[in-house]
Amino acid sequence: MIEQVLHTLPQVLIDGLALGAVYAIVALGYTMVYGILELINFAHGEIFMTGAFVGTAILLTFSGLGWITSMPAIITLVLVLIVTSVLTGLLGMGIERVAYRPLRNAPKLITLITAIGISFLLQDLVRFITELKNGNYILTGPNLFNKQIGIEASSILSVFNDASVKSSFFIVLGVAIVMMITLDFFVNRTKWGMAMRAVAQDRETAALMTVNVNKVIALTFFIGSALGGATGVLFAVQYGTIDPYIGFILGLKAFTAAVLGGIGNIRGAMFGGILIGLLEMFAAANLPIVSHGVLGAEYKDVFAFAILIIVLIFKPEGLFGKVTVEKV
Amino acid sequence: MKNWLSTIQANKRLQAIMIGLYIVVTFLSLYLAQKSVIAFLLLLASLLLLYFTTFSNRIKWLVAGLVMVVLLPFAASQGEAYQSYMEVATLVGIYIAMALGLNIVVGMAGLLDLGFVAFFAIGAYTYGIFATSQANNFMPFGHYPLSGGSFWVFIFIGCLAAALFGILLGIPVLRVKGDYLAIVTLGFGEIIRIIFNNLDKPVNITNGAMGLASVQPPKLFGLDFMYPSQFYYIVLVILLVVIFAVRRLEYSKIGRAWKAVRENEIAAQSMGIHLVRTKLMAFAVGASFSGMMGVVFAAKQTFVDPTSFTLLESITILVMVILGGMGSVPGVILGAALVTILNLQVLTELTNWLNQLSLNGVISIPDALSPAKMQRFIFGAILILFALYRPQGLLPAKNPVFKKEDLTDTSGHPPMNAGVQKEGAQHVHLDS
Amino acid sequence: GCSGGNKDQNASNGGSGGSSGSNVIKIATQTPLSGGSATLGESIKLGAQLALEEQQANFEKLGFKLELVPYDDQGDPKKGVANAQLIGADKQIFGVVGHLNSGVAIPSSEIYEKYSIPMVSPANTATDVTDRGLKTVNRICARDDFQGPAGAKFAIEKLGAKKIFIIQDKTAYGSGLAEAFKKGAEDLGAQVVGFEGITVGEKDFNGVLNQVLAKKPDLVYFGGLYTEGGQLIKQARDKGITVPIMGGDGLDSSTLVQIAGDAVKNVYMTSAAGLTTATDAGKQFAEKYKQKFGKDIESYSAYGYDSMGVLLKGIENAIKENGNKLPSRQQVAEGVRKVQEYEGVVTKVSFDEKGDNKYAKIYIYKFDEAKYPAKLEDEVSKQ
Amino acid sequence: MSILTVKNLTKQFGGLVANSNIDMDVEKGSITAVIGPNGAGKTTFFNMVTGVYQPTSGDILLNGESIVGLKPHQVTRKGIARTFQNIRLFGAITVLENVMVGMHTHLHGGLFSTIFNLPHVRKEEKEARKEAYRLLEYVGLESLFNEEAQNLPYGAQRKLEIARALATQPKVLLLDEPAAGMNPKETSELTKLIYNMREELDLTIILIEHDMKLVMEISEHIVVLDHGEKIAEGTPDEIRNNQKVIEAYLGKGAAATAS
Amino acid sequence: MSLLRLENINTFYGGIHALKGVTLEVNEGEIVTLIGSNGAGKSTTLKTISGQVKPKSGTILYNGKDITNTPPHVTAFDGIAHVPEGRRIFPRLTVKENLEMGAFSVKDRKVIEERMERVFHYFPKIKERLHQKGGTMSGGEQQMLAIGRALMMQPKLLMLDEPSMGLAPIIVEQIFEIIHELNEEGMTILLVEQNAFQALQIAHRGYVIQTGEIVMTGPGQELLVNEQVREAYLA
Ligand SMILES: Nc1ncnc2c1ncn2[C@@H]1O[C@H](COP(=O)(O)OP(=O)(O)OP(=O)(O)O)[C@@H](O)[C@H]1O
Ligand SMILES: Nc1ncnc2c1ncn2[C@@H]1O[C@H](COP(=O)(O)OP(=O)(O)OP(=O)(O)O)[C@@H](O)[C@H]1O
Ligand SMILES: CC(C)C[C@H](N)C(=O)O
Ligand SMILES: [Mg+2]
Ligand SMILES: [Mg+2]
Repeated sequence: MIEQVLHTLPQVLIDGLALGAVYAIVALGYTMVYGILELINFAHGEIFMTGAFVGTAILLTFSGLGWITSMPAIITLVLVLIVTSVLTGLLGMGIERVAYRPLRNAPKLITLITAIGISFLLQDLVRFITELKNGNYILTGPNLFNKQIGIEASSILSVFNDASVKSSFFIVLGVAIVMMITLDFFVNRTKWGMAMRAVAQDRETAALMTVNVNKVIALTFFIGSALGGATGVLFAVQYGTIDPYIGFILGLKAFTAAVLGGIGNIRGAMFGGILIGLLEMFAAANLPIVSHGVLGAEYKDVFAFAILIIVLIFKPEGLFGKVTVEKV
Repeated sequence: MKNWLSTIQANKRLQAIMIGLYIVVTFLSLYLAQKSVIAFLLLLASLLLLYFTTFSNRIKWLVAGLVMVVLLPFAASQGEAYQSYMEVATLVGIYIAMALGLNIVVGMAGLLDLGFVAFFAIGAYTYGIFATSQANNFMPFGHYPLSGGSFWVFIFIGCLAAALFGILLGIPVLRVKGDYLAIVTLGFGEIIRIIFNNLDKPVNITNGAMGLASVQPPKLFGLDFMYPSQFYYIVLVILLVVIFAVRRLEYSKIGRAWKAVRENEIAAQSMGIHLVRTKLMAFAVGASFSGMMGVVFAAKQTFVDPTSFTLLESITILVMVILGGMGSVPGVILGAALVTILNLQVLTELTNWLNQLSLNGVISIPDALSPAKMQRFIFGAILILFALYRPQGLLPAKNPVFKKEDLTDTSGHPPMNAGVQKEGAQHVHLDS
Repeated sequence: GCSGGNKDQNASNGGSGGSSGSNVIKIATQTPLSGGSATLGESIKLGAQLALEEQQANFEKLGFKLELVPYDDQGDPKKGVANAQLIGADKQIFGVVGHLNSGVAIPSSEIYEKYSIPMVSPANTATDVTDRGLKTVNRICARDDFQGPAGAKFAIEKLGAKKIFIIQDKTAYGSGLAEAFKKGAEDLGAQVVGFEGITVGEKDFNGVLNQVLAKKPDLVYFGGLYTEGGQLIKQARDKGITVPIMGGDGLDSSTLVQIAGDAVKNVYMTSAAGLTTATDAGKQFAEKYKQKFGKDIESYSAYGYDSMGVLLKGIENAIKENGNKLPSRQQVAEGVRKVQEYEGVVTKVSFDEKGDNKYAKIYIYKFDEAKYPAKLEDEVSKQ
Repeated sequence: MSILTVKNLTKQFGGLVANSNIDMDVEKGSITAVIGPNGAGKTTFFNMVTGVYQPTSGDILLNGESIVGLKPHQVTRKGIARTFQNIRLFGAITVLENVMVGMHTHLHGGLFSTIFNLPHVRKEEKEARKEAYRLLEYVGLESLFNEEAQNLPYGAQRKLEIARALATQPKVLLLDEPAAGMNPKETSELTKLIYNMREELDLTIILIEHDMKLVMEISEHIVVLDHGEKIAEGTPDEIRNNQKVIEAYLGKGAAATAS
Repeated sequence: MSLLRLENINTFYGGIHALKGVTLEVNEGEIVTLIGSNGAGKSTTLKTISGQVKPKSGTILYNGKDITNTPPHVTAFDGIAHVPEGRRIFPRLTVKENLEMGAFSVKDRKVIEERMERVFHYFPKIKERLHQKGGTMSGGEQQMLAIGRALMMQPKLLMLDEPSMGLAPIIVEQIFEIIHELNEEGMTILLVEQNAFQALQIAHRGYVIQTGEIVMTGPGQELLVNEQVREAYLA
């Protein structure tokens, strides 16, 4: 049994990391917005989805113009990432302006409603535009990093089977790590990052410190949404096919990841995302083996959620969350 | 305008005439114009108007009862759209009960629950499994399906089963707070759904994704309940019980404890409130309403499968609560009714109408924008508009207002709840 | 005739007796027009719409006006049932073409039965659809307990599969088909080395595929729809799983090829839908469809068309039997069930006592290149 | 006879020792003041007595029975009530309801008897409302009984906290800076109220306060904490003239006002 | 010359008329105190000045400039520091970060360091706690931090809302000393206090506010001996 699990382990780890990296960056977006507004921005999954569509659309345009073959793929990607994240960043700011800002002093949960409303709007809008242009809302982009790279895991340990990776895996992972480090630095080490945290804790008082609260919140949304959009592009590159409904489940998982890591905590989100990705992949690949066929791969989400619940029961503030004993 | 309103408020007879007139007119229009959704909705809206009048609670209940039990079904029964109206009305009732349950958890006790539909599923499967031959797969004794007569017992069993699960869920998760709780309950909801979707192996309990078909209809005195018009009355009765229960709890020791926990946990504890027990009770009571309605739902659909219990469903119920006004019983009722009617009737009718126009060539709509596909879009837009214009909810929660006389020892013995008056009675918001 | 239509509607709104004198016959379609499987749902609707429009003149002669009322069941049973109540309530509706998903068709048809509205299904393959013995429920496509074993037979006898790994999407359709296939395969002596589920809406199936990798089967079977199927095929090929992959009618869509691209090679698929373009009538239909809607046909477009055709045929018969007057729904339902030897563009239709089509066939396709439709390999008729 | 006895009580937050080996005896029916510089550990002390924080070590005895390890609601049931330095009212419910929440442990309506609105529940509720109103009258908030607590002016909120604490029918009442945010006039009214409560309601009162006028006027016994340690203890006169206390806490000016 | 002037300010909270035509003036270099009982509108006055709430009518002139509807971050930038009631420390920022927030508009690190040293000079206790989270400080410590944070802005006008609330007598003494000292160094101060006695003692002028209206004004020492004031606030 253990042996069987070990056979596929290298491949499972790689696949889990790839999925986990995507979760992780989407989780970052959730965490940032949550950190500052204490709002579960349900629309974040849809921003991710929009990013995927915008990125794919640009890629398709490029390939229509024949640029894809004439430019190094990595440059194309960087270009697309930049353009898309700026666009989705602006989209996020727009959403904040229209749907969240007017409700800033309203009861906390009401913004949840507009967030859900925005999700629906975005889903249908993207569907509509894609369908109009494409005749079908399922979109498949051009292949960028499709090279399979073999990893001879068996040479490390003989029980391992060899694994293979798509070259896009390294891109996704690399970009994820770069984003996390940058963001972590930004929030914890820069003045604007400090302003963000201050706004998150006490908006009124932050304003008394000459902080333009609206600007800080808009900035947060811009960064969070830009990350989400960029991840969308990475997702499209990694998985090839997208549809307007990818944001929902993925957003959910990513949010779960953010919570697992300790919501509001950047490293936590990153770690939580990767962990959920790994757990899920591990469960899907091994549950039947470990449970002697009683539990199938379809229980993978049960497994992931159960772990989440168990973690939160013993560490209610999440893995990286700080215990905040309320000063009474 | 203000003047005009206050005249109406001051004059009960005028109110009586107005509401009476309104009911008669809408009743007649539904009676005559059978297919008019508008007439149906307008007649329903009389309840809302009634809510804003200054009559005593007893009169309000009587009139509401008259409308719901007699007038509405009767007027609708005259025509072809009868069953479809009753279907909508029945689902509205089911959702109201669930929303009221969730309102206890979220609105009163302040525990954000994103997996609430799980309890509905538990109710539905409790009946579904035993009211089909499914139970034969794992029950060593008994002969299944149970007859439709058992439905009535199952309403209670569903209620208890859901309450039990509410407690089972609550015990571990209540250490977790705020939005963490939201995600834990969400996880719980998903776990329940996935398990129901997969419990066809190793022992076939739920029949997995195939669902349970041909659930026995309820039976009473040899009469099978098959039509929405019949379920309507079942739902009405349960709903009545639920509303009364919620109302009573709201202004009781228990309701106050819920609200205290919501407002400030540490202070609540310092008042002698057992935190865990209070929260568990909120979970259990809220869940039990859903459980009951789950049983009804299974019987009405005659089919139970896991797709009816998705996360989206939980979110929709939450939307009803927040939109209506968290913690506000009338608000939540209105919210649930609105969202359900909007989803099931108004949007469908609207898209049908637009479709007809485009099929007849009156307007031309590109296929991608075909109205039938835009329901989500419209729903989303409506949600945003509601939230922006009524951020406190449609009918925000109100605190009980007492009269000073009732609090000092000189007064006699006022009847039940006579002292509890809604503030709204004094300030009519017809502009809403 | 648009203004006429509106007037009719007004008339029926105004007086309670409006419908009795009416000569409007409405046919509803109920398919998912939004959500994950809307492509197929819409193709049925469009096919049905085409058939209805073609018959309008014919019915005009009989003195009746045909109208289409498309409903969106969103692939959600609750929505389907609520819509079914609306359909039942509209006395001018005399039939339903739908659904796409068996899980929606089953509860919704309980309601149609109550109102005696005949339903003709173009695509529901689950056995329970007709096995409940409802008088109003008919289908022109084949059943899963035919499709599954037929696929198994092909896989084992023609492709020589001995070790089979089955993946399914955990929906009513996917599970049902996969179970049927499994049973068929085991009866024929093949070994099922895995039977796993995936989640609809997700895009990463590497976890399950790692299991496949470990089990080294010589065929992978997938019970589910093209969205997940396409992704699964692509990822399987990326992982170096080169064995044949087989699926059911849920894969039968142009989108599958779009998603999987070149990976679709060596994929087999059973379908309850015949190759529309195999016949001249079919080709003509495809052209008309493309011309009218600007889209290529999908697998079930023609089935939508034929379902509507059968339904209208039944209505026509009922009208004639009723002395050219508007028949009752019962009469229509009986009329539909009685339809025999109807020649559609893709299939001939004769209903048996359960409402299954005697002529329903299973077609087996193979993708040799990234092109839709695939190459027809085989046709299996009922014993 | 002492009603509350504290032995060797210590509380650490990480490296910070907020209370260190505190011993204290509180006479039944007395008014005891706990004073000390900001951050001395006074509130922390209250938090341990009421079960909000668990002590790192040491014991707390109520009538000779240890209450360490009890949850806050259990401590309340034993007869200790408190107010909070940072006001913690139930903001969105009415003043009257706030007080009624305080009666929680003395009401007996269960789930079913409430839903079926049984006569005893009805009667009890009515009585509770009247009792709550009486308590509001007692602290002088009767005119505000229908207001939402969060809309009350600060001083009124402090009084409401007292009324709510009284509603639990405590034997020992802990007041954490009850006069903070009140002007001298209001403070002297409060002083009277505290005094009366002790006299009329058979209470033992322990209070934390920085207003020396109030403290010196009202308390029979004063305990001074500094850096978590008890640095002095005694009658107002003794404390007023204690050099350590003057240095650490009173300062020259306050020592003057206090006298 | 008047640094700040409120003219006929009316402020509402929903239906509650909190300020009813308040007119007051603070001259450059003065300490002006605003006293009044609970709920009189003292805090509201400060909030209206800093822009946290918008008055319905009336004008606020600061340094000759109309700042009536200026948002708080701009008035702060213009040199008005508002130490809010209840301290409002950023609980999850460290003490140091809290101080840095005060100097948010300052770009030069050196200036920030200098100002921080000055804060340490006034409140040596803060220096010991630089890396503790603001939220875990005791009430008095937080109050010092709040004032220190405002000093980091090096404001022209410092508005303090009940700075002595909840502080040990010795600290209260210190705080009043510091206020005095700051004023000596040229800072203009608007002080809201319940502790009317001490406030009036150090103030050049005082205003008495009652249910939203200014009912009396005059030099601090004069109000201190005024019969009505004594009766209402100093009893
Ligand atoms: N939850 C906590 N976590 C960490 N440190 C804490 C916590 N609660 C209190 N402290 C620390 O313990 C010390 C004592 O705090 P406490 O609140 O008891 O002081 P206090 O005497 O009530 O002061 P004040 O008069 O200012 O209210 C302070 O230094 C404070 O920072
Ligand atoms: N956010 C608010 N919403 C509604 N009413 C408010 C609000 N803030 C203050 N008020 C009301 O406005 C009036 C003035 O309040 P304000 O806080 O200015 O008083 P204050 O003089 O500062 O009193 P205190 O000494 O208690 O701090 C009071 O009646 C108060 O109840
Ligand atoms: C289009 C098909 C995948 C539908 C499937 N045959 C069903 O019955 O649900
Ligand atoms: Mg304290
Ligand atoms: Mg104030």
